[in-house]
This record gives sequence, structure tokens and C-alpha cells, in this order.
Amino acid sequence: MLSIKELNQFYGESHTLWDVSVDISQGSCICLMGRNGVGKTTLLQSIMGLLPIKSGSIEFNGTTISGKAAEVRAKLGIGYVPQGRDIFGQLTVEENLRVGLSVTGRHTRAIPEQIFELFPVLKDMLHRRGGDLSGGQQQQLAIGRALTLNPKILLLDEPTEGIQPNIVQQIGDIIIKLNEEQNITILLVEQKLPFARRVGKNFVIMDRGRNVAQGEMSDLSDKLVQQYLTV
Amino acid sequence: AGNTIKVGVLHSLSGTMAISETTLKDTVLMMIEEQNKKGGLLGKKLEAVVVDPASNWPLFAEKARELLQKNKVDVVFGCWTSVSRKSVLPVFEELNGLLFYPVQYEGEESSKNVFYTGAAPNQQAIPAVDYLMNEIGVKRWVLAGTDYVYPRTTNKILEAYLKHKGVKAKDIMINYTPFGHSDWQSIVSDIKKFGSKGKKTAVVSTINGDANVPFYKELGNQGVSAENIPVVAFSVGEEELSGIDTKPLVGHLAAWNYFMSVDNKENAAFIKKWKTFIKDKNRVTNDPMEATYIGFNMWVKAVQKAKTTDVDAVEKAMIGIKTPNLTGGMAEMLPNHHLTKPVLIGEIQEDGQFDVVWETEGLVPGDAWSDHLPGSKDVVSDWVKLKCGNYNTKTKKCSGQNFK
Amino acid sequence: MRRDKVFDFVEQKRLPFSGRRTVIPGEIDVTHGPILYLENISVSFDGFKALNDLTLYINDGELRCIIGPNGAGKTTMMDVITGKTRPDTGSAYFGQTMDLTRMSEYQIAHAGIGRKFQKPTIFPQHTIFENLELAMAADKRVWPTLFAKINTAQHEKIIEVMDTIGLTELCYERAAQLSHGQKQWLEIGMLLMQNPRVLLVDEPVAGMTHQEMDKTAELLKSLAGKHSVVVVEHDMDFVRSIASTVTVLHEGSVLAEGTMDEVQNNPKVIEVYLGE
Amino acid sequence: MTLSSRKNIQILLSLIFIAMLSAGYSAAALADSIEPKTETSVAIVISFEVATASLTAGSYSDREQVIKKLYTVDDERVLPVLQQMLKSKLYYIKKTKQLVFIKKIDGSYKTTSILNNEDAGLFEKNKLKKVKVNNKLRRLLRGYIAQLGLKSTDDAVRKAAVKQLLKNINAETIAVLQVLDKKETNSSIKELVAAGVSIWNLSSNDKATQLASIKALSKSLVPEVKLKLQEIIEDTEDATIKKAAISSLKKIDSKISIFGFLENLVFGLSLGSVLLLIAVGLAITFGVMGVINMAHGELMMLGAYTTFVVQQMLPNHITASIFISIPLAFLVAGAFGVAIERFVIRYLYGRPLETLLATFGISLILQQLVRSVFGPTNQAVQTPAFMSGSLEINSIFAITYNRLYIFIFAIVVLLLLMLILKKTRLGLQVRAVSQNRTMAKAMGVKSEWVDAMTFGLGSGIAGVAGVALSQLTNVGPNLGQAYIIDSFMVVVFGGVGNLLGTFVGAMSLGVFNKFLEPWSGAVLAKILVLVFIILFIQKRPRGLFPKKGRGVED
Amino acid sequence: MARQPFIVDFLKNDKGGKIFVSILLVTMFVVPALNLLVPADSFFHVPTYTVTLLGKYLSYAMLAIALDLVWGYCGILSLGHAAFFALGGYAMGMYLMRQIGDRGVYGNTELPDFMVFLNWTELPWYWQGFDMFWFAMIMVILVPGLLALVFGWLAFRARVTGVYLSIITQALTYALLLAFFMNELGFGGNNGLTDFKDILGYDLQADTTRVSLFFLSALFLILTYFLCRFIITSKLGRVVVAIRDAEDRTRFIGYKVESFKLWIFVLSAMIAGVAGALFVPQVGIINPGEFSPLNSIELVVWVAIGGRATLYGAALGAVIVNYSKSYLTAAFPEVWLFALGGLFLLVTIFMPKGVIGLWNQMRLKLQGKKQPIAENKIE
Ligand SMILES: Nc1ncnc2c1ncn2[C@@H]1O[C@H](COP(=O)(O)OP(=O)(O)OP(=O)(O)O)[C@@H](O)[C@H]1O
Ligand SMILES: Nc1ncnc2c1ncn2[C@@H]1O[C@H](COP(=O)(O)OP(=O)(O)OP(=O)(O)O)[C@@H](O)[C@H]1O
Ligand SMILES: [Mg+2]
Ligand SMILES: [Mg+2]
Repeated sequence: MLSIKELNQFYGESHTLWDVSVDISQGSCICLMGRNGVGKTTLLQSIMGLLPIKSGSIEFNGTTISGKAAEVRAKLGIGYVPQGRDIFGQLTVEENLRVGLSVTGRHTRAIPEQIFELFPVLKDMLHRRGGDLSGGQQQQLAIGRALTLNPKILLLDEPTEGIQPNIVQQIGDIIIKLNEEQNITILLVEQKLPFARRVGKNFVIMDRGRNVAQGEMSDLSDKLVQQYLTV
Repeated sequence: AGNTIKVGVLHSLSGTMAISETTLKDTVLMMIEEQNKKGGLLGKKLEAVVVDPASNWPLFAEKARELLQKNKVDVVFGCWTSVSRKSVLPVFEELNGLLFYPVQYEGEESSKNVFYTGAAPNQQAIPAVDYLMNEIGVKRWVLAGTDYVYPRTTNKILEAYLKHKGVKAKDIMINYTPFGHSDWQSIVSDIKKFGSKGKKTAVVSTINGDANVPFYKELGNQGVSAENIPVVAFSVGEEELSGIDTKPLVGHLAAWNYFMSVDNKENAAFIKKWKTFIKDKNRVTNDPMEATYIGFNMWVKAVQKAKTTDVDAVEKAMIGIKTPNLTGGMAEMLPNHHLTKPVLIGEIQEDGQFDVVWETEGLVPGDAWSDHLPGSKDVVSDWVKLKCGNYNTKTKKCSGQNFK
Repeated sequence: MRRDKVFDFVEQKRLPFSGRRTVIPGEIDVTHGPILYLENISVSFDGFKALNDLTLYINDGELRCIIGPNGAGKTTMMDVITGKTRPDTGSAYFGQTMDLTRMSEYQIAHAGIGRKFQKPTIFPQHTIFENLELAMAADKRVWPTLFAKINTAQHEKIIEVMDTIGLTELCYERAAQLSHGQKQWLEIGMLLMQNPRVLLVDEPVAGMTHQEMDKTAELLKSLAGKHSVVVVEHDMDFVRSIASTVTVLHEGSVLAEGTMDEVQNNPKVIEVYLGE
Repeated sequence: MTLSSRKNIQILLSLIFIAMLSAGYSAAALADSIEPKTETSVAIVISFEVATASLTAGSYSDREQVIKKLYTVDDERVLPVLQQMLKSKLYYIKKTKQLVFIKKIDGSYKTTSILNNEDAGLFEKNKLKKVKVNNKLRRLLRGYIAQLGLKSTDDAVRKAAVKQLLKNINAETIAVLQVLDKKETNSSIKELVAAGVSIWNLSSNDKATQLASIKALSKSLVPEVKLKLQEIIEDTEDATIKKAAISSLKKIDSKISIFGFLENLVFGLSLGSVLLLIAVGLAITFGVMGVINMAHGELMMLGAYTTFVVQQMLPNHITASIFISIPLAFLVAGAFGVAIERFVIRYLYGRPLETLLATFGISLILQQLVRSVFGPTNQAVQTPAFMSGSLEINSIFAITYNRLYIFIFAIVVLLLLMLILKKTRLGLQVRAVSQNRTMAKAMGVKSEWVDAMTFGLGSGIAGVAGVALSQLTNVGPNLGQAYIIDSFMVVVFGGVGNLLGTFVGAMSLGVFNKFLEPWSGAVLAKILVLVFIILFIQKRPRGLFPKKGRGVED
Repeated sequence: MARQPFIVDFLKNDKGGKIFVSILLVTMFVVPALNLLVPADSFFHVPTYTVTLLGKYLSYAMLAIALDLVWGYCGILSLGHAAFFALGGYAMGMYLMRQIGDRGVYGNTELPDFMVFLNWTELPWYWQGFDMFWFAMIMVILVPGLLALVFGWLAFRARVTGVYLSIITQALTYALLLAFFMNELGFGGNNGLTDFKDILGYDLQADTTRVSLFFLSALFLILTYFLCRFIITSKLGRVVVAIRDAEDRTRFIGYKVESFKLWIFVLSAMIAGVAGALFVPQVGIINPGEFSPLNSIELVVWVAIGGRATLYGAALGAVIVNYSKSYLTAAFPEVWLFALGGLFLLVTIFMPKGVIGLWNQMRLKLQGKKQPIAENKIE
């Protein structure tokens, strides 16, 4: 459903993504891995339309979206959970969730119960400012917020960073659940191998801005790990 | 130099003073155009050099220098505020230029290089107070002004004058406000209270510029009518009124040396010329315009008399020159570089014009150094006999102003 | 194990802490064992108690891990120690003698407490080298700073640290260009440069690969002994690999404390934090 | 002593004399015979036609005589003539010297004869001439009208008439007042009358009456009462009367000081409402969006000019013009705002300081634009009838209508805005965008649209504020400059991004200023307010209502 | 790799600075020569008018550098810097007033004209001492410095930052504006101080004096540049930038941020004061208008136009804007505001880093160097 072809991206003069191509089919759950600074976040941001790309194309459900603005992509069904969470700090938890609803014209409606089922903390903290939540709480809010858009694909950038173990487990479960029960395609950036192995069905490994390996999770060999994920 | 005579125009066209000064720039341009239609001066065409000192005082000095040194103009018409004049004065004296200053001011100055064609305090303030005292029977006085030199001096002079006339200190209220003051609620309320003490009360306003509009609006709203407490202003003319809804102000007063409503041939011609020149039949004329008009005409005459535009020669020739003013009399340039002027008191009408209700009998000669201030009582100015702008009759000395 | 309060006059003499005096780390009084005393600390925000009567001691030279659910108050605790947040009640002492609640941030830093933030904060417009140089232990008053020069020892120290954090190649690049993980490293590097007595490290391995994590663990372990290290981390593998003592915070106070194994088998900890 | 005042005293003396003689006369007869009788008692009674005819010629003093004569004519047509004359609306047709009332219709004037109210034809302005009056005549007219006005059925007219009478209390006026009092139903007029009677009784020879009236007067706030009491305290030799007078005066003074306090409060709130209006638009563009909008003042100026233009197009519907101007100014300034956002600001997000530079440039351009289009001088914006005058609470305390309406208006604008920000979709999205533009985009928010709309909204509100300002101050190219500093001050003082803060900030600065002003003077008050702001910010470095939470520091 | 001594560093690394200083050095000697030595009718003659004008620009440039120091490097956006400039100017003006002696219009030996005029009987205490040049010169530095010290101490200690700080600096200058307008304060009210005669015994209107003043302005500008450059290349400079970028972080590594801010703020105020003192004798007037908040805002605009955090860029910006003003007000007196406003717009949109930034960008492009996209978040 999402296919990236020959993507090249620059920060000013510095070439960060080199001819990256990734194909993501409907319903898959892909784990994107790689060392620090290889360009994972950059790739996600390019997909989301938050960074301008130099060349290459991004297709989503058959339409080319590379020229489209981020907000359009969001409405087409790409949900994004950024690294560092990027909560609207001065907005309450409820308002954070409503932002997504407001663009779909459903802003008067109640926030879907499903989100609270997934993240009960959010219900308790509904009227707290987003910025006041602890890191883990914010992470949950960020995922919840992305879900308000009813996305077809969810881009998650290191969602377990700074999260307590039982919630990491939960998030893993939730991702699997979203993927399997609600058929949401997942593109997950993850450093932690155990988690990646548990959640992902497929993997993509990047190195120095290039897509260097991909395959089914079971094919992720120690050799690959050694080669690309070890310092 | 060359085939034209250059006339510098040094009026702010932007910034806070543009509101008033732009009109004077246009007046000078109109006069120049007209003079050129008459064939110019000394066989040469007049050429205007317009610059914009942008209501910025250091810029005034810079532009004055530019006009005199770079553009080599033969005469400059310009300035409105005292500070702008003070700023350019050293430049004019240093480079021996010639400046015509067309606005009423606080006096206490007489430079060899400046001709003051606006009113000195004795040509505006004192007659106005006389009128209120004698004709209206005012017993209590509010002297309200913006806190700068002109109101301070004028009020000092008036205070001395009133006390001299037997007015007690408790019957005088003096109030100063900052530039551009816009919230007059408290002050108007104070004036009302001051005026409710059973004696006839009047306000003498030296409030400047933009602050007048909110002041008059507040007067109107708080119901201070001209019959109860008349306000006589020295800085509010036709042009200022054209920016105010005058309905509630009918009857308030102003003292000037010229009003647009004065009915005579010269004035009618001037008004007509102005309206055609500015291409706006609703535009008004005012006192500083008349002062510019007189100044310009005098300069033309003086140049013709001296047959040169050389500053020293023109300066000499200027003294004693007479030209008609627009109120039916003759203005004469006195040895102290000030003019003789009639003083008129006008009442505001609904159409934004003034109705002359009183007028001095003859012309009042402008006095550079007030007789009512202790510091300047003894100072006189005479550029013919004494060759000095500030001769102290007591010490018999002429000091300052770079004339050693 | 309350902080020694026998000699009240001792306390009087030190207060108020003068801003002009630079405190040499050697002055810290650790004769009673602990280097950090947090006693009965409560902090509330708009009525919400982030820390609730927290009492905690850190021994000199100890490497302590603090874990606990998100929102348990771990970061807030560090805020209290570094002077960023003032506790509503309770006391925080550095050694026997220094009342942290009365010292400002820079004084605390001077006294020998260094910190790495949860969200990496570095100086984006400075090069890696300069970032480290700024953090370096030195006289940090205005005039000395104006005329400061780097001597050879200091220069070597910077090189050494840069090597440790693996950023030698990027030495003269601006820090703004670093990726998230690299920034984490840089911040650890800055902490090393500061050479503090106590290191507070908030989630150091977030966003690091497993190998980097091991490296960090090595590093922190090597620091312990000479320094006291307090680490907040959610990654249990990491915690296990470094910790001798683990403290679990929950809802603003200590839930459990002990060795990793003790804690790991504590049912309450499992319930609120670890999960199955 | 001047001539005119000597004359007044003569009149006064003769009046008293007559009063004593004519104690038995009916009061109604007296009412017609005050002042003029002393001079015209010998004159023959003339008709209305004859009297008015001579109004068309002569000097001011001739006219004065005519008016005096006219007053004695017992004709119901007199009052309207005097009233129109007072308003400078009495004209005569140059050719026929026929006196007429006029009404402006499409540039020319419809005239009606004063004699029979019949149509006298349509004329150009230059065919008509005004019967001129000056202040002296106006005063005379007002006095006469007042007395004639006592019979009026309009409460306000009667009240004005009574007030006029109070200025000069003597036997006759008292007689008139007493007659009036019997029929009078309006309580505030009755109060005035009572005050008048008590004042009169003070001069009675009966000590009991005097004391009673002194006591009665302690409730009155009419300024004349205070004067009279002061006079008594100075003049009387009787200790008890003096004591009573002093105690009454004290009571009055304490009331006055209460109302003085109230007055300051009202002044402060009304200044506050102006501050609120000028700041509230900025609270959006600057407070919420983070654009340091130096052109805010000029956007207000555009609103004020819009009012002017609307009035030029609807010269006969001043009241309506205000109501039309409000939405129109919103649209005009809002459109400019959207344009500014689209062409300039949008390149500058994330660079808040650059917006200062750019909008400073825009403010210069807008100033010059207005100067080039409308000319450098101020423009006259008229005050609609419903906004002029004041709401009188009592004799010494009144609230001017324009301030009252502006206060209400400011509050309404604020509430609307709060509603928009809190309750609407735009409001939510604005806040999201202002906090994290990228993330808002990633959440599907059309940030460009939101920016344009928000900036438009803030600018539009600036325009609306301009409409209000046009009622208070100059409408000229400098309007913006005059207010820009104050508006930033208010927003920051209240706490950036907090509308409630802007409100409280504006009001407290206004009130603070107005309570300082009486004792420090206007200049120093302003300086002190600034110093206060500087010191206050030390105590609360993020304004009165700071943004809260841990998200703020980073 | 030890850091090089200042002068070596300057010669080696400060390309822009070298150009800047060389240009100044050249004008500093050539302009006076062309004015004094070349006959007036020669094509090469530089009229005194131009010399004075240049002198004025240079004192503005110095002011701009002062602001750049606190704003560009330390992130303190002061919207009140004109106040320090004006105070320095007033101190100089007071000295010049005292030099008039009995040459005032009233011939009063004791009092300046405006005091005679308003019936003052004796010189107020704060005017004492200003007849001595050295005293006045100390005041030129001390008064702005002290004000900055007190104000800065209050504000930085209370951690007032960002727009809040900007607006209270604006309140400060606005309050001073109103205060100096008051005639009772004894500084001549709106008319300010004018009609100066001479300085240190030299006639202010003599060409030689004017040329010397110009020379001094250039000299001081160079010195200021060196001083500021020395500061920003020192470790203190790096601390200051660190404060700008991450104030809290700087605290947590042990710097007392308040002291650094205060130090740099006071220094900047003093430089501004000196600039004001050089400005006044060259333009011949100082009036409260110099305190106007709009002046301070314009000053910020100069710095932004030249290029923030570059020092010479700020100076360049000051000259560009003021020259444009001089030129446009004479060439297009009726519409020049369009041009100036337009200039501001163009620069912001097309040269986000100012003129110098554009230049650097082009240079980098030529060299093909990598540069960070990261936002320079200065506030
Ligand atoms: N704003 C920026 N300007 C310039 N270069 C940048 C910027 N952001 C990232 N980079 C560079 O781009 C490269 C890729 O960064 P990116 O953030 O995509 O890495 P990542 O794979 O997400 O790493 P991490 O696991 O640490 O999050 C890095 O080398 C980084 O230095
Ligand atoms: N400034 C503040 N205002 C309001 N609430 C706050 C503030 N700071 C912290 N909190 C609350 O205090 C609690 C403790 O926060 P803290 O950041 O200390 O948690 P933590 O243990 O570090 O969590 P994490 O592991 O997720 O980082 C949280 O619930 C948070 O919402
Ligand atoms: Mg990343
Ligand atoms: Mg934390």
C-alpha cells in the first residue's frame, strides 16, 4: 500500500537518504532498524511529508503523495508517532486527542472509547496538560492521538523509548492488536531487538542512509545484526 | 547658483509632525509655482528642493546641512516644532543660511539667520486672555498644556500676567500632560470640578497636536459646553478641526492671526488658489499657511530689493518690508525678525470654521523677548541698530549665538 | 540513618552558602556514608503530588539504579537534587553539610552534582569540542572565563572523552547536526567532562542500540567507586547489567529497594512496573 | 470689576427689590417676568413677527436686545426659534430676509418658515445665511430656554431648566420652582428643586428654618449646595449654624469622596477597556501565534479609516454607520491581515524575531499608504447621537455614554474571542499549530489555512478596535504608532497567550493609572505605571497569568 | 590544539573582520585628508557635510555592535538599547552645555539657557561636575552602565527572559522618554540640549573639529569591534552563546547565568553610551526623542538587516539603513517610507540571515560545504 522508490533526501548540502526503496504491503508490520543516525527518523519524516525530498517517489494506495502536504497525507490515512512524542504541551490530554478529530469534521463527537481501552491512563488524566505528563504517559498519548485519525498505516518512531517495561509490553500487544485486529499497517522504528522480534513480521535495515537488508523477521540473522546493528 | 534660485523646503512629511507640516510644504510649492508663473525672480526660475526630515530632530539638522551645503539653496522654508528649529539653528548660523519659520512659538529667540513669521506669545496668548477677562468676565483660569517648552513658557507668561491683573493663585489651575495624551477623562473631570465653584471659568489650552482631538471629544462627552467653560486654544486651527467632529465644540475659541473665514478679497483669492493647487475643494487654510505666505512674499520682495539672493543682503533688505497679510492689513518685518500681526479670536462653528468674535484694534508687533519673564525682561533684539538678537539692556552686552 | 544533626552549630556556620566561594568537591562531608540525603521530600504541582514524602540515601561511590513506572517521580527527584524544582517540604543534603534546597542550580553543579537530562540537551550552535570544553570542570566565574585558556591536560581530557563517546570524527561539527542517539552520547560526554562527585543519569540508553547500551553500562560501572552514579532507566537488561542496588519509586515514594533479584521478584513491583 | 459683572449685580439687586414688592403676585406671572422685566417693563409689548424680523440684521449686541425682547413675547413659537438659534440652525433667506428653519436634503436645504411652519422652498446653501450667535448670546438663550423649558413635558428638558435656575437662586426662581414642584413627578427633579428651596431658605432670618435646611442639604450633592454651605461657614457669626453647616458639609464631602473614588474606578475601567481593545487582537497574533506584530497599530488604523469612509458614504446615518463599520472594519483589517500572513509571515514561522522586522516594514508601508490615499491630516469621524452625552447617576457622578458602550463592546469582543478559541475547531487548531507546527501538520491540520485565518482574526479584531478608537481619538496616519507600545505592554503584563490575563492586565493597568493620576499628574502617572510593570515582571517573570506546566521551560 | 592568541586568531580566521577593519582604517585617514587637504572645488574633495554624516553613521554602527553583542550572542533582545545611547548622549550634551558658559542667549554664566528661561535659580546637583571633561566622560560610561546594572540585576536575577524581557526594556526606555520630556527634570524637556559651542576648547563648527570627531568615531568603532571580537572568541563568548541556546543547561554545568548576562548587558550598555557621546557633538542636538521605543526597534532592524551575531554585520546594517534613510528622504521625500518598508520586507524574506548571512551562504555554496539546517533559535 505504501511504496517508496529511489528516495533521496538532503539536509542542506548533506545527503542523508540514498536511493531508499521500501515496499510495504497492506496489513504488514515492518520493523525498521539501524544504528543511530542512519536516517530512520528522516525516512519517516519524509514519508509523512515533514521534510522535503530531493528525488524519488512515495506512493500510497496507488496515488503519488510525494508532492502533497503533510496534512493531506495525514488525512489520507497515515498516522505518525514521532520520536520524542511531540505532545501539544499546553493542550489538555483531551484537546490533544481532539486535534485529530477536528480535522475530520468529527470534532464535536466523543473521543473513541477504544483509545481509552488501550490507554486507561489517558482517561484519568483527561484534563491534565499534555506537557505535564511523564514521558511514558506522553508516549501513550502520542499513539492515542495518532489513532484518532483512523489511520490505515501507522508510523511509529521508537515508541518504547523511555517507557516502563509493562507498558512496553502493552504497547507491543497493542501494536500487534492494531495490526491484526484492525488491520492497520505498521511501520515501526525500533532499536530493541527483542521487542522488534516480537512485534514485527518483517524487517528493514538501514545503514548510512541506505536500505541494506530486508526480509521476514525470522530471517533476521545474527550476522545481519552483527553487521548493521552493532557498533 | 546656475539658472535657478533654489528654495529649500524642510518640513516633515512622515512621522508625527507630518499631519501639520505637509500642508506647509504644499503651500511653499504653491507659492513657488505661482512666482514662476509671474516670471520667476530676478529673471530666474525658482526651484524647490524638498526633503523629508521625518519628524526626527537629528535628521532635521542633517537635512538642513544637506540643503545648505550640498544643494546650495538660497533660502529655506521649514520647521514646525521648536525643537526642530533649535536643532537646525546652529547649522543655519554656521553656514549662514536663511530660514523662514512659520509657526507660533514661545519666543525667547532671535537669530540673524531666521525670520519668525508666526506669532510670538504677545501676539496670541495675551490678547486672548484679555478677551476672556474683559468680554466674557472669566475669573478662574485653567492653563492646560502639553509638557514642553512652548506651553511652559506661554503659561509662565500668562500666569505672571494674570497675577499682575489681580487673579489669585487659587483661581489658577495649571496642568501638564504628555505628548499625544489620549485619555482625558480625569483631567476634564477636574476642570469641571474646578469650574463648578461659582465663578466664570475658562481653559487656556496650549495642548499640542494629536492630543487635542481626544481632549475635545472628552469635553463634548462630559458636557463641558462653551457657554459654561469656554476653551481657548493656541494650537487648534482649521486644519486640526477638520479632523474633529465639531458639533459638540461649537463656541469654543481659538486665538490666531488669521482665520480662513475672514472675509476679504485677498483671502478669497488665496483660498481659491489653494484649493485648485491641492485639488481638493474641502481642504482648509490656516494660520501657519498665512505665515508661510507672508514670509514667502516678503522674501521675494527683499530679493527684488536687494537684487541678489545673497543671504546678508537679503537679511538687510528684509527689515521694514511690508506685504499684505490675508486679513486685510499689512505685515511688516521688524528689526527683531518678527512680524506685526493682528490678533483675532474666533469661535468654533459647526462646519469646522471659526467665526471672528473679537479682534485687536491695530497690529501687534511681535516681541521676541517676553516682558513678563524675569530672565528676558531686559533682553531686546534689534538687527538694525544693535546688530544683536539678544541685547541685554542692563549689562549692555550681546551674548551667544555665535556673534562675537 | 538520618543525616547527622548532633552539632547544630555546624549547620549554622555554613549558611547561607556564599555565591562567591567556589566549592571544591573535596569539601563534601561523606563521613557518615551517604553522599546524598533526601528526606521526606514532597513536591506537588497544582495539587498533584509528584513526590510524596520521599526518603532516599545514596552512598558515596555507589552505583544506584532507580526504576519505577512512568510518572513515578524519578525525573522530579532529580529536579529536586539539581535545584530545578524546590521541594514543598523535606530536605535534600549533599554530604553532611550542603543544603541543596538553598543552593541555586549553578552552585549545585559546582559543588559536584552533574546531570544528564531525559531529553538530551546540548548546545546546538557549538561544535562537539566546544560543548565538551564548556562542560569541563574549571573556574566558571565571569572574569576567569573571559581569560580562560585550555591547557594540555585539559585538551587531552577532551580528546579522551570524545573518544569514549565515539564522536571524535565529528569533533568540529556543530552539535545541532547530531542524531538523537549521538546527542545522548554527547550529553554523557559533557557529564564526564564535568567530573562530578555525583552523576545523575536520566534514561541514558533510550534510543541506543544494544551494543551501545553495553558500552554505556561499562562506562557507568567504571565510573562508580570514584563517583556516585544514580541511573534512571526503564531497560531492565541494562539495569540488570549494572546495578548493585535498585530502588523502585512508585507514586512519588519508595516502593521497594534491594538487589535486582529481590526487586524483580517483588510482587508489588511486578504489578505496577515489570509486568509478566 | 468688569463692566458686565457690575451689570449683573445691578440686575440682581433690582430683582431682589421687585421680589420683595411683589410677594403677593402669582408665581406664574413671575415666571414670565424675571430678568427682562427690569429692563423692558417700560417697553411696549411687541408681536412675534416684529421681534423676529430684526434678527436678520445688526451686530451681536443688537441681536442680544432682540432676543431679550423676544423672550417677553408670549407666543409658543418663541421657544423653537430660540432653540434653533442656539443650535445655529436658524437661517434666513438672503433675498427675502425670511427667517426659516432648515433641514438638509441631498446637499440642498429644505426650509420652513418660522412664522407658520410652512414650506418655504428648497435652497442651495449659499442662498441662505445663518443667524449668528456667539457664546454670550448662547448663554442668554440657554437661560431663557431653560425657563421656557420648565413647562416642557420632557423630563430631561425640565431637569436642564431646573439646573439652570439653580445657578442663580432668588425669590423668583424659588417661586417658580415651588410652583413646578407641586406638579412635578420626577424624583430626581424634585430633589433638585428641594435643594434649591433649601438653599433659598438658608438666607431666611429664621434660625430654625436655616438649621433645618442646612440639615436637609446634607443629603444633596448639587454643586451649588456645597458652595452655599462654604459661603455660610465663612460668613456666619452664629456658632450653631456654623457647626451645623460644617457637619453637613462634612457629610457631603464624604459622599463626594466616595463618588470621587467611584469616578476614578469608572475612569480606570474605561481606560482599561480601551487598553483591552487595543491589546486583544495582539493577544491573538502575538500571544497565540507568536508573531511580534508591529503592524498591529496600523491595522487598528485601517479599522478607524474604514469607519471614516463608511461615514462619508452615509453622511445622514451616523448611527447606522457605526454598526456597519464594525463588521466592515473587521473584514478590511482581516483581509489585510490575511494578505500579510500569506505574503510575508508565512515565510517566517519558527523565526519569531524576523516577524518583528517584517511587520515593522509593513507598518511603515501602511502608514505611508494611508497618507498617500487619504492625505496626511486627520479625518473627522462623527459621534453618533446615542454615544454622546452621559448617563447621570447624580449631580456629581456621570458616566459618558461612549465610554460605557466601549466598555461593553470590549467585553463582548473579548468574550467572543474566548469562545472562538475555546470552543471552536479553529481555536483548537490554532493552539495546536502555535505549539507544534510540524506535529499539527502531521495530525492533518491545514496549518496554512489555520495561520491565515488566525492572523486574519487577530487583525480583524484590531480593525474593530480601530472603530472604537475612532470615537475617542484622532483618525490619522499616526494612530497606530500611538497605541502599539501600550498594546504590547498589556499583552505581556497579562501573560502572553492568555486572554484572561490580557483582560485583567488591561483593567488593572487602567485603574492603577487613573488612581495615580489625581495626585501625581498625568505624566508621572504614566511613568509610574511603566515602572510598576518593570517591577511587577520581576515578581512574575511570565506575566500576571503565566503559562503553566513543565512543558513551558523547554 | 590550544587556542591561538587573539590577534593571531583575528588575522587567521576573521576574514570579514579584517575587511571591516581595513575599510575603516582607510576611511579613517582618507576621508579627513580629502576634506582638509583637497581644495573645496576639487572633484575629490569630501565636504564636511559628508564627513559629519559618516561620523553619525559610525556612531550608530557602534550602537548596533553593542546590541548585537547582547542580542546576537546572548539572546537578550533588548528593545531599550537606545536608552543607553541617549544617556551617554545626554552626559556628553551636558558637558557641551556647560562649555557654552556665558555665551548663551541670556548671557548667564551659571545656568544653561533653558533653565534661565524657566526661572531656575541654581544649577541642580546632578549637573555639577559636568563642566569637567573627564567627569563627563566617566559619566558617559557610568550612567548607562549603572542603569544597565540595576535593571539587569533585577531582571536577570528574577529570570525574566524572552519577550518579557524585551517588553520591560521597552518600558524602561519609554519611561525615560516620558521623564526626559518633563521640563521639571532639568534636562531641557522636549527641546533637549542644543546650541553647543565647543568641545575641549575647539570650536565644534570648525572643519578640523568635525574631522577629528569623525576620526575618533572610526577609531572607537574599531576598538569596539576588537573588544567585542575578543569577548566572543573567548570562552566567555562560548558560554554566552550557550546561554542563548540552552540557558538551563548552562546552569546545570555550573555557570552562574545571571552574572554572565549581567556582565555582557552592562558592557553593551557602556558601549552604547560611548556611541551616544560620539553622536551628540556631531549632530548638535540631544532630545528625549532619542529614547523613543521606536528608535530601539529600528536599531534591532539594523542589526537584523546586517546579520545577527556577526558584529561587523550589525555595523554594516546600521550604515545601510541610515544611508538609505539619508538618501531616500532627499530623493523621494514623499514616498520613501514605501521604499524603506519594502527594504525591510525584502531582507527578511530573502535574506533570513541578513546581508552578511547572504554573503556567507554564497561563499559556502562556492566552497560546497555542508551546513546545518537546524534552526538558530535566538530569542
Ligand atoms: N536537522 C538536521 N540538520 C542536519 N543534519 C541532520 C538533521 N537531523 C538529522 N541530521 C543528520 O541526518 C542523519 C540521520 O538522522 P536521523 O535522525 O534520521 O537518524 P536516526 O536513524 O533516526 O537516528 P536515531 O536512532 O539516533 O534516532 C544523521 O547523521 C544526522 O546527523
Ligand atoms: N510542572 C509540572 N506540572 C504538573 N505536573 C507535573 C509537572 N512536572 C511533573 N509533573 C507530574 O509529576 C509526575 C512525575 O513526573 P516525572 O517526570 O518525575 O516522572 P518520571 O518518573 O520521570 O517518569 P518517566 O519515567 O516517564 O520519565 C507525573 O505524573 C507528571 O505528570
Ligand atoms: Mg531517530
Ligand atoms: Mg522521567
